[in-house]
Amino acid sequence: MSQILGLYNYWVVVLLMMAGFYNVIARGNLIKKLIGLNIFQTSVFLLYISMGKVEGGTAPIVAEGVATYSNPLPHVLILTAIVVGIATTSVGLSLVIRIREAYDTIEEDEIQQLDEGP
Amino acid sequence: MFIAAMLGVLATMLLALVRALKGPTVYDRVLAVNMFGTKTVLLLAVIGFLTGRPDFLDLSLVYVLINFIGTIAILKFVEFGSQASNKEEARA
Amino acid sequence: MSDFIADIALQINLVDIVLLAFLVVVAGAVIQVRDLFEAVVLLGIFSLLSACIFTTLDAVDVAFTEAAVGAGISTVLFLATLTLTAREEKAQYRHSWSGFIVCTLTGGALIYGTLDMPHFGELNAPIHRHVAPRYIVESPEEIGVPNMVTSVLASYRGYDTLGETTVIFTAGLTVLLLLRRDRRSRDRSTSPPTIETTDRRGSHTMRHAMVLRVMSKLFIPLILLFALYVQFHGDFGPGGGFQAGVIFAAAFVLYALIHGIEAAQRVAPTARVQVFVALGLLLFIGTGLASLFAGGNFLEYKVLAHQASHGEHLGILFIELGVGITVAAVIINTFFFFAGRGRT
Amino acid sequence: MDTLIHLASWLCLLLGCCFCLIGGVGLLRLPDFYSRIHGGGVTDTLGAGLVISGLMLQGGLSLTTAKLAMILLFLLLTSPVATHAIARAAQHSGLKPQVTDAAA
Repeated sequence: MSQILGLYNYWVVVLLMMAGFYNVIARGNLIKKLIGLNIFQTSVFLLYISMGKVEGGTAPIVAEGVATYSNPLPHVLILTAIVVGIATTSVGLSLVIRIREAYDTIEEDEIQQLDEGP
Repeated sequence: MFIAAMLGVLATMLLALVRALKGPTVYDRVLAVNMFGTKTVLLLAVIGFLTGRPDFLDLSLVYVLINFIGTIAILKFVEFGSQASNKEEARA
Repeated sequence: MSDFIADIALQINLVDIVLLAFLVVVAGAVIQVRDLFEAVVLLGIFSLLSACIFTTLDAVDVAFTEAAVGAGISTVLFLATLTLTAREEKAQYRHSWSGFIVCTLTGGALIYGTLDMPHFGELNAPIHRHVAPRYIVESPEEIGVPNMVTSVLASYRGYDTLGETTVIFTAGLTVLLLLRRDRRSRDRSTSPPTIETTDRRGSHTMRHAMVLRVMSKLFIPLILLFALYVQFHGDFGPGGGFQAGVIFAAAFVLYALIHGIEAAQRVAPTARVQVFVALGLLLFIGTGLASLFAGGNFLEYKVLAHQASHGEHLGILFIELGVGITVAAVIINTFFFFAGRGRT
Repeated sequence: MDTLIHLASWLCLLLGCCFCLIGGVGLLRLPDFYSRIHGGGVTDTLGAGLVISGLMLQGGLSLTTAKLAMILLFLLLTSPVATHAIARAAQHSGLKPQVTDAAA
């Protein structure tokens, strides 16, 4: 039981990560791929934050009468990663827009056909 | 007492989630998402009290604001996006 | 007392478990639906949920950022892209068995790997044994800022943050280069309509939705004020440059959504926004250079004032401001390019 | 006095939760979109209002209460507007309310 409770967070992270991964490799739609990438990304965030949690600790902002704080380092890494994530997602989305304008489709196989065909 | 409140809010979130997944129209989903957002605000406020650090209410405040923007964006898309794509199909 | 704390820990664990279960369900639904629009809406719920989980795991700053980015800006950008592309996924989609097998194998390997990990919440896990204690014990005196996340972000790991701000700057630049209109694309008349189309039929535009218009006039100043509060209160509570920048940009996005993109661009002309993209990063680097000239190392704020903690305060203030300006400008700029695309 | 406030806050929280749940069930069970809006409305105004009032009573006279008041104000401003906008969009799109046989 303690094994299940102790690792539950990580298992959910793995599940989400694989769900996102599957979405990226199996789907042909470019936007769907980006959505999968977003899920994958969030799962990584969850992994870091879960590791930073300390039992009985609170948020790492100094308060009176609190002795245990959770680890602030993963928070810093993930906080910036989220904003960087949206910036890179917007680059991906603008690439999708350009691809749509050039090929008139956002399905991967159709784009490949257009590239190969005359 | 806060636990009871928390469980109540969680249960409501579940109900809204089911509605958001079931649909059937787009508007049902948007309504459910909006409600889900409001319940998130409540949940965060209650959790703040439960953990004894209610000074993090700024979070709930952000939620109220962003949830509104999200809903408006979705509606804007519903009003124009779908019509735009219809128009496009008609042209094609 | 310790009983009480254990009790709370258990309850939070319970919330955590329930919310994570919700998260899995939503992720499944996001993958399942074929309508891309519905997937984006569900992704909004996904992000709300993950932010809730971040809060229960004590990461208030992260939850703050996720709330502002995930539910707001990310949804807006995805929807703007959808209006420019297609709403439905292609109908003849097949289940990819090879992909499924790869995922199952990778997932199995990862789960096997977790068996050796320290359990959730364990105090003696390796991650808590090294740098973290120093941050927790000494940063309040050394930096003089109650929010440890801010002091680590801005002071101890200032180089890291500089790098990340540069990434955001570069991403903003890339969007600009990809979506800038050159003469060729202006000639294309068949570009699809956008989320910002200020309609030809008139009555359906949001500009005519009186309730929304009045509300937004009332609301946007409050959002801007709140963004400033988040920016400058970041030393003491959750908040800081990254979050404030996103919230600030969200106010402009709301204005553009309700009043039309032209009105928003009158308030914030694109050229001027682009100046701010660079200005924020320059402010960051300038603070580093200032400390260099004052006799310290690059980004060593101690030397900026007579008293070390004052110097730290000053340095953190400036670089958070720089981060906030860059983030806000990049997001506003990106939104303008997405929304303005394809208008004839 | 303290017990009284405690009791009042308890009552507010409990009632608020009840309204939230009722609204949630309504959102799930009511037959069509326009009636489901009512379910959503109950949770957004009465439910949220009561829960936050309950928390405000717990907070006492402090910054916490001021923030809660802000949250309540924003909620009361935004959720009706959002609901209104959703309903309006639905109506514009031509979604017809479901009418029972008896009424028709």
